[in-house]
Amino acid sequence: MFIVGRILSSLLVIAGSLVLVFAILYVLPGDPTDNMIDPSVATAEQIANLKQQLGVDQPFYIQFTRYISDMVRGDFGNSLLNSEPVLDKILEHFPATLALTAASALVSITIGLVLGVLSAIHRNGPIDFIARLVGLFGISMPTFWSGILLIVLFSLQLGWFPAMGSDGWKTIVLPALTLGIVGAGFIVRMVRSSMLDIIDEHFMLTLRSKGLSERAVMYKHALRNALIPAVTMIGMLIGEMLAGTVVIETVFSRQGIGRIIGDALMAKDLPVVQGVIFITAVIYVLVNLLVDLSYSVIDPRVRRSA
Amino acid sequence: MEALLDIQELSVGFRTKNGLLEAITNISFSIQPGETVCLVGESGSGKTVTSKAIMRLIDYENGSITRGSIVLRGRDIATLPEAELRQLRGKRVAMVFQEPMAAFDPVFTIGQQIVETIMQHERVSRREAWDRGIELLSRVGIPEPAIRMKQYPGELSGGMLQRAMIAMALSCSPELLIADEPTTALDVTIQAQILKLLQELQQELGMSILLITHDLGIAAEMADRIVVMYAGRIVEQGTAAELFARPRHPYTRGLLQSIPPLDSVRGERLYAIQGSIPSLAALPVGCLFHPRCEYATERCKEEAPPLVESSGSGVACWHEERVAAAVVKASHSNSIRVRVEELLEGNSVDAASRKDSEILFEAEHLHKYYPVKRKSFTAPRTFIRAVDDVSFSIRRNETFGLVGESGSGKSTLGRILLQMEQATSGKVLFQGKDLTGLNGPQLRPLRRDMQVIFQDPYGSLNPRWTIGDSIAEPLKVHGEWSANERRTRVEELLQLVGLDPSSSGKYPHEFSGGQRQRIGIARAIALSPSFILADEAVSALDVSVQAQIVNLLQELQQKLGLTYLFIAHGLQIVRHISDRIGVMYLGKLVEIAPSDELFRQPAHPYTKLLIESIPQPVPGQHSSSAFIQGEIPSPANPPSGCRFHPRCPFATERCRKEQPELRPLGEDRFAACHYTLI
Amino acid sequence: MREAATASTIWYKRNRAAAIRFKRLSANNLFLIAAAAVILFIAACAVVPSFIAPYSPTEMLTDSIMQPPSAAHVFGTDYFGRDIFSVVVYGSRDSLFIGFASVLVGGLAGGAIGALSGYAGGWIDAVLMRFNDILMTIPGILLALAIAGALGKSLFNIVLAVAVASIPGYARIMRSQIMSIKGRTFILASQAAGASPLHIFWKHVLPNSLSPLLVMATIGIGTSILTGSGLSFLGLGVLKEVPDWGTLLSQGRGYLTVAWWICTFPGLAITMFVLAVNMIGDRLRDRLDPKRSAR
Amino acid sequence: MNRSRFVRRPFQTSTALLLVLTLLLSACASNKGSNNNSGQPAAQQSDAPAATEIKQGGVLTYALATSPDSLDPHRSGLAVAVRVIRTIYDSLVVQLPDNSIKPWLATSWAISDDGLSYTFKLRQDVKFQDGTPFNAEAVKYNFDRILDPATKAANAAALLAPYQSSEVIDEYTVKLNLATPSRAFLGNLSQALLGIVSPTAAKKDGDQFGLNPVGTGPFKFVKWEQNAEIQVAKNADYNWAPELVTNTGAPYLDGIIFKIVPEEATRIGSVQSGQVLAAETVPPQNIVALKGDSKVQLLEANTVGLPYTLFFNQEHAPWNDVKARQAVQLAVDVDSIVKTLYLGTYDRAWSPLTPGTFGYDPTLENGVKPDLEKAGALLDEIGWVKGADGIREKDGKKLTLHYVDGTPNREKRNDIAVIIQQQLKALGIAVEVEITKDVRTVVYTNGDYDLYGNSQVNSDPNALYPFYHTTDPKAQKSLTRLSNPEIDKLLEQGRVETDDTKRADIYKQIQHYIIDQAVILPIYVFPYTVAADKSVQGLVFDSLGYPLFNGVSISS
Repeated sequence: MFIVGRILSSLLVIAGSLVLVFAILYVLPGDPTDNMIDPSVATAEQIANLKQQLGVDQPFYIQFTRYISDMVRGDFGNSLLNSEPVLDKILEHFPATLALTAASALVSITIGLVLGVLSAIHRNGPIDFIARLVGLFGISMPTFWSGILLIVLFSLQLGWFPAMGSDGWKTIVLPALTLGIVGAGFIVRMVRSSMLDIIDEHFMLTLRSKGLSERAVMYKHALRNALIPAVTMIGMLIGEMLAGTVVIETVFSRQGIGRIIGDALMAKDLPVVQGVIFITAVIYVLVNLLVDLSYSVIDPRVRRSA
Repeated sequence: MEALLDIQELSVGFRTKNGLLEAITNISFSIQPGETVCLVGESGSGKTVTSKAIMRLIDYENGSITRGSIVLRGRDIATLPEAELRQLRGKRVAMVFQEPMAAFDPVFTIGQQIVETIMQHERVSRREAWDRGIELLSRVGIPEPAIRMKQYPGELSGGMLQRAMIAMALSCSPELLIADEPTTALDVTIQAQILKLLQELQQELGMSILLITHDLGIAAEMADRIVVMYAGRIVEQGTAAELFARPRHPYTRGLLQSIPPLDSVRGERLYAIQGSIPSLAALPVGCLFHPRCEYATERCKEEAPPLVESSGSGVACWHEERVAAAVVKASHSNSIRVRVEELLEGNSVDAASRKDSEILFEAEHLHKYYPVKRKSFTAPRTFIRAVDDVSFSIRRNETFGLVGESGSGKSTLGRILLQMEQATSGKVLFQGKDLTGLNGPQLRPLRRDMQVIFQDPYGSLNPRWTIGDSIAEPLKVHGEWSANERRTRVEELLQLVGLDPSSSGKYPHEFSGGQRQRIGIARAIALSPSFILADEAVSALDVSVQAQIVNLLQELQQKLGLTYLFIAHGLQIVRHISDRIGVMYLGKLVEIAPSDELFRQPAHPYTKLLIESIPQPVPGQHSSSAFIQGEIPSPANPPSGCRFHPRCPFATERCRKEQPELRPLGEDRFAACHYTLI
Repeated sequence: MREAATASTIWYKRNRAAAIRFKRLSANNLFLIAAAAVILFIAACAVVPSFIAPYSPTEMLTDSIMQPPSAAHVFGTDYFGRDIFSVVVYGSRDSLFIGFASVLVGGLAGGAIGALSGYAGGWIDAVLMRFNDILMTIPGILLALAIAGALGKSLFNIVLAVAVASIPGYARIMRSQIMSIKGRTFILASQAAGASPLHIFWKHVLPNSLSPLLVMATIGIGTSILTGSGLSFLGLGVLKEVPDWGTLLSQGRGYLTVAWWICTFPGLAITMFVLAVNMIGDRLRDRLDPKRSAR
Repeated sequence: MNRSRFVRRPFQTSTALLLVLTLLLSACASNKGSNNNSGQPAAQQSDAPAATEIKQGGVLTYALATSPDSLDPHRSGLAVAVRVIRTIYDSLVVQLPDNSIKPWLATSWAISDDGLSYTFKLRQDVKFQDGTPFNAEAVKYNFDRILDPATKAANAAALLAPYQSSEVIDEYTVKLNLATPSRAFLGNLSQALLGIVSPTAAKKDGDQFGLNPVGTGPFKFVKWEQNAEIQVAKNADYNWAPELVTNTGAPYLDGIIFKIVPEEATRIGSVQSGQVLAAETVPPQNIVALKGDSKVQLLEANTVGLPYTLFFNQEHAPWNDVKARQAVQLAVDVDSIVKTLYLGTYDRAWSPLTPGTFGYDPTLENGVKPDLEKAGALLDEIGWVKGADGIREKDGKKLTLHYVDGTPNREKRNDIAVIIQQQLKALGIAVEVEITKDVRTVVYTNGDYDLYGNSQVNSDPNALYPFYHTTDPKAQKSLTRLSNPEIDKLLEQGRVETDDTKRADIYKQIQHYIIDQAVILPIYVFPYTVAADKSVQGLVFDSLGYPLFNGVSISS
């Protein structure tokens, strides 16, 4: 019941996001031929011909119904720029983005948890302060800048990691670090505050009254409880990271859907934009579904009510 | 005999923003092996701090022992290093806390948490520890212990959790069990069960118990000796019998008198200690109790009296003799039943005179069903039957009391009457007018006539509004008053509820709990309504303050001709204030009766057992009589037939099958039972 | 004798507590004061840049392009020969405008949607939240990219883009706060007093629901500036005589290896400002959260 | 005449002779009055390493600045794609740096007297990389394909005009028919966008051909990971390179990996740190810095066609007044712009044509000198006088100039706007800069600009025609809105004039007129720049500035 309802409403949301993006791109000025043909060379007639050939001169509802009816049949259409099937394009780029997102999430969670817990345990002490400051730095720097700084330092100067590309684990280190630091900043904040909430709970007193060591009290009990709100955060973070790839994949010259959607948006290559939005919406919905389901694993309270 | 625990001249301070705050000062008392000592006092008296200090749990709350010693069998806990403290905690001294729901880690099973405790202190295998956990749960009366071990805290009821908590505390056979208000969060029926369990366990295991409570009834039932605390100091201590018979400190005396005895005369003022407990940051000079003390003299204002001790009993008062000389007003020496009967003679007339008066509120076949989220499309739609076919009426100028355990639907019923919630079906007639069909705008003018006082005096006031604005809000929304008139009216109202009229510009957080409840009352009476719903209006308050508010409510009823629906789970208070009482169980009204008759001769077994669960402030009267077994079932899936049958000692086959209707039992009495007790 | 000893111990402990308190004040609060100072200084830059900047931001000293920081040019000069310090000072105006205006627009719109959704409930809530979900599935920067990309590079479009992308976040937080306030007893009390839903909303629900939105908006100022600079990076920055920090950083980044100061100082300006805003926001959160303010 | 300039090329003893020659030639060029930035004229020399033993094999990693859109020459619209396309496809003819047209896939050709039909004799030994034989049928297929709307051809279609149809005369002879005569046609045919694709592959892959390109070029397509890299491998059968390169056989390299690295600092830094062997589009600041790097060489080739030019919109007053335009011409210090923004690494443009283009008139060089005073006088003369705020006014109207530029900030063009804004402020003109993505609407459709900048890589001076010829009232207006019967006539003559000397003279007249009348402000000549590791040898550029990899080798 719960799952079925969620899936239905998710489908609604995904369909809605497709309509919305399509509508936005349709309403906004410009069309794909802007980048395809040089107006100082081509005549107006040639441009009009090209538009007609691409079908971008059709009214909204025709374009959209055509798109949706194709999609329902599993055809996501072809890129207007080079006719590449959108599905192929996404499948080609997706693994790299997935790897980057996963690696960044790993970086975020690791750094975030360690700093967040340290910070909560040493509440108001110097360690707390440093951990929070590090976390804040993570969310205060423009990612493209920190990315370039990392490239200059670790790739161009020290030569530890490659500055570009998307094959091999070495290429993922720097971009994952850049993106991960941002997420870490949010997680530090979240974990710290939920840890502090937990530390004030009554049961902490029970645990101590049982003679448990502080280590057991903090890491076994408090952290486990504090993880629950942090997991929601991770769901949201995956969305943020997918968005972050638009910038990061460009900075690090990586393949990925962030890159293609950035290009496609600028070029108004609608089928590609729609395809990527569809995929990201599906991922976003899936991740949040997973987050909800994972609650029942870590939080017995949810298991019952669900 | 050597004391198990000997506390000498103990002082505890807390580091706060405003410097070190001394929470308890110079207290000394001891606990003998096998003895039960009760620490009694209102909130803020320092009794919980004392209990935490014994286990040095204050270390985690910025607290520290600034002076004195806590000697447990020859070792001073006050100076013990952390590592040794941990060996002691849970092993030799164990603790049970007030709110069982919050005292367990919600993400581990009961079993995991018990096993964790055992394995912390003893070299046993996990398997052995688990088996011992099952034994323990079974010992504390938890059915199906092996299954409970695997359940999470949230899956158990409060009563069960408190049993499990006790099991966990006993897992390493401690010499001293500290129980901090172990039953305060529980229903009175469950409270009786838990207290009984503690008594049995103590006899069986021979441990000492330090029981912390604000309820003198519990202290009387449990304690060998009682220590009374006030504002971080011990004001009196002595054996239970001695203390109840001859309280020597005015505070002890006041506390005892604040409890409405079951034989009090309705409409009579309760004894109330004036004022409220001072904040630690602003303690008065001299005897700390003097601002509230009727015996206070100049000396009390200047000089703090020492605790004069002899053979384990003592008192800190300059006027000990004068206090002791005055006899406690109501004697608690006799059993309830007898006393009630004696007193009833005078009161029945009064009840009869009100009987025929006009009916103000009438409920006809009220139902309130909340839908439960279905697990699948095919599953049948289920409902929580919060109120299930309830009919009754409230007469003008009377106080109708509504009692029942939590989950009985009494608050829901109250809200439906006032149309703050929509009934699923049924009618509510107010002064003959059906309210159920009215929409919001139609209802609003009618609200002038019916107001509410809420349980939570903190939550019922908008924290961003001055109390003057809050009180004036009903005046404002009903128009008709100019700003000036409103101001005058607010001052008038403040005066009426016993607050300084000039305090209307202050914010809620500047007031104590009792004062806030007075503000709530002022707001409720602002429009001179004819009816007031008092929903657990005094439940959250300390005993002494509770008495003040009850007095105020009664006073206002007389002055303003109010009708009350008084909802509470504290039976004594309800009895004291109500003309008639309705008893609810699982969404059903099981009995309605004039309050004295109800107490004298309950017709429904549930009512009877409910009354018997109340601990009486009469020491030595360990109630061994039958009390209600088990717990209130879920209203989503109530038992068949009579809903009370699974817990009823008199239940028969018929009760299991046939649902009893509420039927008249003589004059002005109704009960829903196949085998009424009268 | 013993009395005296104890008294002195207490005195000592009191003093030690005070010392600890003071230390905490100096560590934690010093940075808070620093954060406030940074914000104030940057705000001053935006309001009266001419009092702070030593040069005109448009003055191109073509003889001394790409000079490293020196006494004459504390942040050095850029590829036009402009004094970077002066450009950064003047650039604060547009950066702050992006930050504040987009928070204002996004916060108001999101807050209104969330408030309506949370207070009205029922199908209005269902519809609005579904819409919000839809917005949330589209990553904010993509929305911003689509809008800014199509409408062209103007400050207003950047603000619009960033604001629209931030709406779902505000709506969500506002809705949950409204719903929690809606369940509080004093709302019931007001209803019981006969107040109309509108009165209750304006007088009780809204004022008590604003603080999380306020905290989020404070932090949002920083986030908006970052999103804005991300748009600059993606080629949607606004080109003006005096560019905002994001554009400065984005345009200067190509010079990192040959003239590090050109992008470093605008980058630092962004980071310091966002950091300061976040610190203030965190403190505000602690202050406004009743649970935390006790700490 | 094309000038390819080689900065800090590795010197080898065996190339010393060539070096001397190079120096001599460039000295000659300077003597001819061209500016001192002009490089060596002969691309051929760059294949010099052939003299010694040439290292075979190796893979060249070459960092591109942006991602190609398609590798179908007939569909692509991006210059970056052409860099890859040129390695896969050959053209019928080749244009040498001296602007002469030489054989490539065509061995010879004849032009009918009316200039309306071109008959090509084709090489008979050429095979496409998929084995398809190259023949007249293939040529016909190619050009008809461009005209076919289903192809969605863009720039290629524009280049092919005025082509009408083809006739296959025999297996290796094909006749192309034009609608009107065009002197530019052969030059256009030499462009990569009119490269010959394999008919078999193009028919088979249809729309997707751009992802699976097949041509006759020296390298064959291997794979394309979008936004990451494109790999091409040596076409071992290749044996038909044009005269432009010395290695007419198969390339020395085993293959090329084009990496797509948009971030400037990374792209250049990765050459310096050895992560790639070469990287294109070196920003001026890095050019300066790289000159001090002993491991890296810098290669540059000026492109031909129209330099980056700012066009006045003569429909808008007061810019229809020559004096107003001249005032701006005198107030804008182009030298300062080029010096500041490009640090002297780009050449200043003086003419509507770039120096390598046929008919370029070097006498225009140094003809305009900034003179603010004179500029002011000119404006005063036509009634625009300075107001209180320093901005000129006439009849209560402020003198504003609406300067439109496109995005992204290619070659710092947006920064030029910023500087001109400052420079014209001194003259009392308020410049409103508008940077828009939608140039087509703002500039081409709405004509909402006073000044707009653009450049064009083109192999023939006929490129001037659409900019300066009076436009057909029904067609889209030219950028300048110039309408001068004399110029119209000259442009028409230039299109068809068969005599090169006369033709060059025609274009010189046009150039003079344009500059004298301040129709435009030429700003800079865009050089294609490559930073390469010193082990990379033999990289040359064609007349349009595209790299040719036939002779590239990697020394150890």
